[in-house]
Amino acid sequence: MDYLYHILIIALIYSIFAQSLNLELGFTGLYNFGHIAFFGIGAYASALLSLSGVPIPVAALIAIGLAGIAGAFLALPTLRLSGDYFGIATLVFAEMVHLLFLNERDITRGPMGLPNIPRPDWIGTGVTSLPLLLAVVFFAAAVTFILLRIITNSPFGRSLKVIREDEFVAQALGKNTFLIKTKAIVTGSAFAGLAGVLWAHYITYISPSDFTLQETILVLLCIVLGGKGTHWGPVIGAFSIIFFAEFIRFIPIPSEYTRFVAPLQGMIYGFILVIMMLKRPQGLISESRGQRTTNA
Amino acid sequence: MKKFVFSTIAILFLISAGRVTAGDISVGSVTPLTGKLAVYGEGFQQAMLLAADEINAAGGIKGNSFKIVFEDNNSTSKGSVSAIRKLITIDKLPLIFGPASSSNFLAVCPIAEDNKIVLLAAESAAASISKCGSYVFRVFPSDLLQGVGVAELTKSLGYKEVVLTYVNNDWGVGLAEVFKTEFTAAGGKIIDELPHAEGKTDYRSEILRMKSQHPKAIVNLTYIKEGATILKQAYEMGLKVQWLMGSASKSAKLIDLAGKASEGVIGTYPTFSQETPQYKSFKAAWEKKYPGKKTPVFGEYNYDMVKLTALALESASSNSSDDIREALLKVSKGYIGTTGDKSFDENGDVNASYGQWTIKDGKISDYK
Amino acid sequence: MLLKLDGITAGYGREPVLTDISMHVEQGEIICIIGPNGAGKSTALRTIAGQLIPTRGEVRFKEKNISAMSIAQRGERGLVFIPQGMNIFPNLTIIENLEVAGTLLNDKHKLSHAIKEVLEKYPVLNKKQHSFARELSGGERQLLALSRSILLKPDLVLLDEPSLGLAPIVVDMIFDQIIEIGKSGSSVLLVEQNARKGLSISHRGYVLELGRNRLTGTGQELLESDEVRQLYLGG
Amino acid sequence: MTGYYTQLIVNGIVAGSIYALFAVGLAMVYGVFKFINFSHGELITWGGYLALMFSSPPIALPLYLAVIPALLLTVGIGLAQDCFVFRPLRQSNPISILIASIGLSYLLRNGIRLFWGSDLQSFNLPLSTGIIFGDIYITRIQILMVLSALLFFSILYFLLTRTLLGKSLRAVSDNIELSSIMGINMRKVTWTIWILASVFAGSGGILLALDTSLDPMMGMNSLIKAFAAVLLGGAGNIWGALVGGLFIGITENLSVAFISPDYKDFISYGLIFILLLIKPRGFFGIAGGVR
Repeated sequence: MDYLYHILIIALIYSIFAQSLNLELGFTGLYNFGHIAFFGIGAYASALLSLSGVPIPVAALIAIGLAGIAGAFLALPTLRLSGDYFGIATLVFAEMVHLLFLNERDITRGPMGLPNIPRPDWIGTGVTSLPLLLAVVFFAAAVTFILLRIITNSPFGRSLKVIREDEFVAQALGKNTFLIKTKAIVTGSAFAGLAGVLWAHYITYISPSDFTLQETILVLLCIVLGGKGTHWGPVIGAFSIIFFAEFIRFIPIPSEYTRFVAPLQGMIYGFILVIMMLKRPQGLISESRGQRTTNA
Repeated sequence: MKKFVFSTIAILFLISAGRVTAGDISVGSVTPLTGKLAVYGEGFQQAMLLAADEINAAGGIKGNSFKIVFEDNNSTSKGSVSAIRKLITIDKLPLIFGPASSSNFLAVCPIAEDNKIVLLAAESAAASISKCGSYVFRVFPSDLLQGVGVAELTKSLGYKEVVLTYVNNDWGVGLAEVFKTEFTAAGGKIIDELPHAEGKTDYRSEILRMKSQHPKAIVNLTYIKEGATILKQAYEMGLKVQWLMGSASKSAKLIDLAGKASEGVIGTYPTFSQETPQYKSFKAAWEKKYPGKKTPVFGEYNYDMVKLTALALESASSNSSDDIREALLKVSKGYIGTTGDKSFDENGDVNASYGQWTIKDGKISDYK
Repeated sequence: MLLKLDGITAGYGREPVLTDISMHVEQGEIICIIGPNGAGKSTALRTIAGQLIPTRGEVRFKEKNISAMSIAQRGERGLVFIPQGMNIFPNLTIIENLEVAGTLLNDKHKLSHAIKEVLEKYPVLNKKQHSFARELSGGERQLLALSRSILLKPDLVLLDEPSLGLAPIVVDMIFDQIIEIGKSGSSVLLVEQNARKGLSISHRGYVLELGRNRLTGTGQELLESDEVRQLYLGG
Repeated sequence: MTGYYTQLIVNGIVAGSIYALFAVGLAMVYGVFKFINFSHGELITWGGYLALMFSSPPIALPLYLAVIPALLLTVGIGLAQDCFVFRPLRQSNPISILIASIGLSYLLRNGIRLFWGSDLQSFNLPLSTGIIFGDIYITRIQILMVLSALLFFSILYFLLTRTLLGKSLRAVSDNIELSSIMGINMRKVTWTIWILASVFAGSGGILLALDTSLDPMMGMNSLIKAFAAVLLGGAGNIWGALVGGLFIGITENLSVAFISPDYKDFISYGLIFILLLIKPRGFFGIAGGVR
């Protein structure tokens, strides 16, 4: 049973991560290809703080805050850039953060990673902790879902969509688009930080290789597959992708062919991204349908 | 949405049922079959399968056939965690062979410890693994020993000042730390120290920086690919020094890749005599099962690990992990495998003696 | 009849910009379309040029329905469009601009002759032939754009706002050139904001309003018409 | 000690001339179609691996012959990218095109992994010490790299300034709408751009592979460098790409003398960041303004 708990926990963490990117990419139209950086900042900050004795809830809150601040740090200089330049800037930002994780060995222990990341006492570490952990992660995912839904349905959320459709119109309507976009990135980064915090304390071991471009592509896939700019899309996307990845484990593949599995899986992911853009850019559930669910 | 989740779960369990047949005694293995370590993973798997075949040919365990359930970990810590959770929950295995690469191994350690599952390592060298817990064992000596070995080799060759370079990952950094402490404590001096990134194709800048220090010897703690690339490019750039390397680059593949640039390299490795009957029989069995294939890196350790496990399973009073753990400690005492004495100490570590290797005329030989 | 528009309806989205427009151009005529902002003058020109496909009605050129033809096909048949504003390639030299502008000739030999002709006619361009077009003044750019009519010797030139953003004295020079083009045998259909100027060089004119034909007549008639005077010529 | 710096600069020139080759295609595609093609990097990788395939058994062509089918296939991949993905998406919103190019890049990269594995591969060229000038070492391959880059750039210069096709290409990158009014054959120009981009990327990939070795990530890593080169030199000029490439190559190689080699990539990443801040409108097409 705890294998199932494990998959559910991972899927929920990814759904938080995907939702946070969706706020930027789906709702605001910001092509953030470096979102993994904030996931990593959240994970590292919370892990390092709690390892040095800060109580875990405090460490987690600080980590989420730091991820948000890092978001602002990225947003302020780069938001003036047009779409694809912003994409490149964020991608490069994530690579730089990755290099820092890897090489600032005095702080992050570099490639050795951080083992023995603590968990709160009331959760504990044994097998019995899994249902509790699942409950915590589920709670976090639900809070994320509800908060993001409130945010995106608020006047602020509507401004985001106006910016996505036409930034000039938004400016003409007297909106401070720069401020609004900055807020979107800070919020998105903070939630990505939350996902990272959960990840660090669940896995209890993190290393720089957990935070690479590969993960960004995975989470991008979750959103695109599920339906960007919808509330359920990233959640459905995350569950589909994580369950698909675990499902592959159960296909009996002769050992001489196992080396083909990962590349094939990667090719399928890439292919899905391309096909979705060509045939169904709105994703499995389209935005208008997502809207209906919202009103129901 | 709900439907989707449930049907997926249902499929998962349907497929998983029946993988472990009754009458088998099974253990699990988290192995890098895909991802960046897949090059090594395949060899590990072959060595383990070789041992399993021999065990079954000799009548299995308590009359049951012995089986290893392999799970791929994608060479990542996330994959390792998923894989071990699956092996523990779905296959309900009391003993699992842990993943290669210390970082992946460290990610699964707490899970094994929490679930009281016996976890064995055949190639993870990080010193911190010793502190993993009472259910964790390894048949491979800790870095601590190897770092000391390289430092001793350097001193014995009379080099007082060296440039130190190492692959920038958990293994390389760990080893370099030990080397540094040992070497400087013995009065040696490290003129320059630079890590090199894993898996790059161009190390010229790094080499130039080493060259600018005009060292007589360079300690290069790295893998095969990285090692070969560095040796090759250093050769092209006319850097002539004594290269001192660790055990991870001791491979015929290094010579394949680097050619004559690898000539004269000296390194250490946890030694075991290739003259023992155990090693000879392993070698013969390997050549019979995989004709034409060279024995893989750490293959002997994987082989020993499985053999030792079988002994423990045979003598354990039940199939519970606690009993297996007890039995493992007991049978290891004085057990001599292909890689020598595998007696576990209180940390689950083994001792080792270090030998020295060199490359001469395109062949690996012992350095004397 | 060189060009005939018959009940054209066209637009960009669902709402048509032009509704039931009809007009025609005879051989050797200079025709000017005027009208207030948003009347659909440029849209009409784009529809004739082939950038827009009409939803209803026909564009006939030299007695043939060309509504479905591409811009290039129309160009080969002798219908050349000179758009407003960015109508040259700033990062190409003058010579290169002319070479590219002559693409439709499909003949190297003819092209080099035609280019020589242009350079003789416009000494300003000749002097700067190896400069980038971005270094030219506004009037010189417009001359360079107009030179397509000399290069290709088309039957009909469509000109969109040739006076846009130019100083009055330069505008006079450009309009002199348009008369020249008319004399050289090409008909001209131009859209012009500066209605007085446009009508003064035209044989006939059309007045559009809200995408419909409002008035038509000879240039002189329209210039003297009270309605036009009140509406567009400032009394 | 001066030898040390000179050697670093020489290495930088070699690396830079390859970055420049990659930059050209990236910038040309951007100049005309206005999107950053993430899968440009995969043309680099495929070029290298295909050359390896044709030069090793069972085909085992001599290397100089193997290059031909390898480049032809790379061009095929480039044209297929346009035909099946980018042309159908030309009217879509920019984010779709960008995501599609990321997907395409991932697809192609994993295709490499499927056929050749993730392991490092190399052309087993005979090993020799580089040619020595004073105390500077340079290998024959490295000389070939710089010469090829010069040759390719000269050909490109000739094409863009002396042929009608090249001038049309520059016209299209200047103003695509006006070009179609002028009757420029868009299909021909589109093909030319993809062929040029593929040949430049593929050849650069082969040279890079000859010099070092092949791994599936080589394209992605080079792509970021190429992007930095374009940003830096991109005054709409092919020489800009060359200068930009050289600058990036030299800077990151020289940086090793002062900072840890681990941060070598940090230099070009940081440079991209700073450049984007200085000129947030980025670069224009490569094809404009060559004289």
